[in-house]
Amino acid sequence: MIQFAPDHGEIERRVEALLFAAAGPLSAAEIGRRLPEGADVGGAISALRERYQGRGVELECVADRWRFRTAADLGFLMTEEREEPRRLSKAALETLAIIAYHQPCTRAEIESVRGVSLSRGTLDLLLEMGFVKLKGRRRTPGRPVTYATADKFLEHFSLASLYDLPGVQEMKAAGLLDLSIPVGFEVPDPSRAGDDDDAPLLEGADDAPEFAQDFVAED
Amino acid sequence: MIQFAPDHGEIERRVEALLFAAAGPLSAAEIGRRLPEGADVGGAISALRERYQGRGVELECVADRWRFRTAADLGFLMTEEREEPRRLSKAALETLAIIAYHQPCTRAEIESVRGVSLSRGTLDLLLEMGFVKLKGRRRTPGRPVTYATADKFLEHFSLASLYDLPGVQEMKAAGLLDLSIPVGFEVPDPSRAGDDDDAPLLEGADDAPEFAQDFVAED
Amino acid sequence: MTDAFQPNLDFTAAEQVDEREAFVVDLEGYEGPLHVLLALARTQKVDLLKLSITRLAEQYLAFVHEARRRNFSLAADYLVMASWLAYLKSRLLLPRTDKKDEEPPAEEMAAALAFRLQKLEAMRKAVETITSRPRLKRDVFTRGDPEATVIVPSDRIDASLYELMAAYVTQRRREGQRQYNPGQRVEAFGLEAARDWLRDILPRLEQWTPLEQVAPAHSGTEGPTQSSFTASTLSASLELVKEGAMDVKQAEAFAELYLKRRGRGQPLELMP
Repeated sequence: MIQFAPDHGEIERRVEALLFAAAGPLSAAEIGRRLPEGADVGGAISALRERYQGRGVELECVADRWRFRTAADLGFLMTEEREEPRRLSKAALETLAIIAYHQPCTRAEIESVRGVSLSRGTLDLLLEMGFVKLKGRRRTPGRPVTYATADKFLEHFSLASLYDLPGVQEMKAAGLLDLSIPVGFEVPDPSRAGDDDDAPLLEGADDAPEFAQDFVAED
Repeated sequence: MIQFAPDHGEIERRVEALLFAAAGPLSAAEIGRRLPEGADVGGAISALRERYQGRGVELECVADRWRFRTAADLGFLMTEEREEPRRLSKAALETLAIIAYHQPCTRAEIESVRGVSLSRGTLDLLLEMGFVKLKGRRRTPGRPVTYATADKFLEHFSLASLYDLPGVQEMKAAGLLDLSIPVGFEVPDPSRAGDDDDAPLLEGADDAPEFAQDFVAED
Repeated sequence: MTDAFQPNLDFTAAEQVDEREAFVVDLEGYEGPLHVLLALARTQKVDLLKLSITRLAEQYLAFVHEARRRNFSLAADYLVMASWLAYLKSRLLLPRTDKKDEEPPAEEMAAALAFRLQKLEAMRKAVETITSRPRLKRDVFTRGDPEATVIVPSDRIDASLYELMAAYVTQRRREGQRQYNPGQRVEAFGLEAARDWLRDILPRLEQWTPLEQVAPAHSGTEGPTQSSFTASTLSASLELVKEGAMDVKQAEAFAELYLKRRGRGQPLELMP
């Protein structure tokens, strides 16, 4: 580290790094404060300006402050629309989690676990992203639609099958269930959701095989 | 605006602008998608890397993606930008290293390398910080969950890929990254003793502290 | 045998001994028996694979002995390791019998222990090298002010399995708390029940009847509230209207709602 009498090149490097990392435009004085006494900030800025002239990134002056910005003619590169959200919202993640563990489940069931009603966009988003799919209809009054995870869900989370979803043991291991495990806390095993144990209820399932799987005896 | 057949220099400019403007590292594919068909992204990246070599800002590869960052020797200038790092305990760092070099590996394997059981909070801190992720399940009895490092780990420690982990080749050559315990080798593993029928042994040891002293005394 | 080493463990002696050779009994500094063994092995200053396991065992036993003498409450795993090492040492020292033994030769077990120490040592070194690398936001910094129209890597969604698990557990906890708290408990008149109720009294609804009279009456302090009875009855009745089993009418907004069974062949009544 060169601390004493850095030469022009070194000052230029430092100004470059400072301008790059700064959260906003910096004035020459602000830059100078972080450099050794007597450093030629103005000279460094001029040199940098020249160096970046015509590049993809340029040094520009706004209100006596300096900042790097992409060249004006390349603006068209930056206007790209987001194709997909980068982060799942909390609501979406929570909804996805419930569907993953309790599938197939209805909207009402998701809401009953979350304790709040589900906004329209949340499920749509998950469906659109391909994480969730419509599974069938519950054979209860109102015949509500049931949801389940789609293949893309497994792909995204690198799961070979639903059987690989972390269970209670892993939740404990990850410290998520440390202190107060709610009484009777159980995590359903979604890989068994498809078991056709309810044989007597299979009648009429020929035309709609999913219905039988989705059936939950409520009485 | 040059839209058709931009030359090398123009491609380089655009890549430079994209990387500068991006909030996170970009892969060559992600860059390429924003450039005209057939653009030589790799060539542009190499050229840029060379151009920025030794400057205050450098181009580096992390987790197979590219990003600009300030030169490592200028970190001392960024007093304002520095974030107080979350301090990782020795146990957490060791756990992180074991996962990094042995991934994917199970909790039991981590414990076996360290010879102690993982305390609560160690793994979940790493998971929460995004350095470590759940990877899948081992196809062995009990199907334990395996852990691996996440991209954020590579990004945080400026590693281009897992191959660039310091000393990984040497360790591999020396057989040090083998997780299989040598045949017939059994060091008592107290971390797992509680889970099975070895438990009485532990209780015995607690109740009768003379136990070890006897051996020492006989010496 | 232990003479050469024993003084180093002694606190009074440690003060006079060269710092590097002193091995102070401080359990806090160690994570577990393997970490102690590694620290001890380092004092032998040899390649870990050429380590003298017998000597290491002696050192460890002396360590445990000293720790106990100083009233440290030793964790069980330290003691288990002590007994195992004592056993291993005795097997290494005893002449080998050719008797068919179920256990592997002591030399193999010793080599395996040395291997384990080597492995732990390698990880220790790895921690040092990794943490000495330029670290983000400590040594290197990315763009402080990315452009307003940020390029978002579009093929990635940031959601890890851990986050999924965490999200799930948080909600289930919340759910548990909700159900556990009797004060917040709201018992509702189920739609199901409302539908059954309506079907039961439907034959009697020959005249326009106000909703309030159709809905079950709230009794006592138990059970759903009157508003729940009313709301569920309304919802259920709308379903029956849709099915064509009954009619509903209301003169204006917020006015009384009237329900009536739909008679066969009767034309839909217009609102008054």
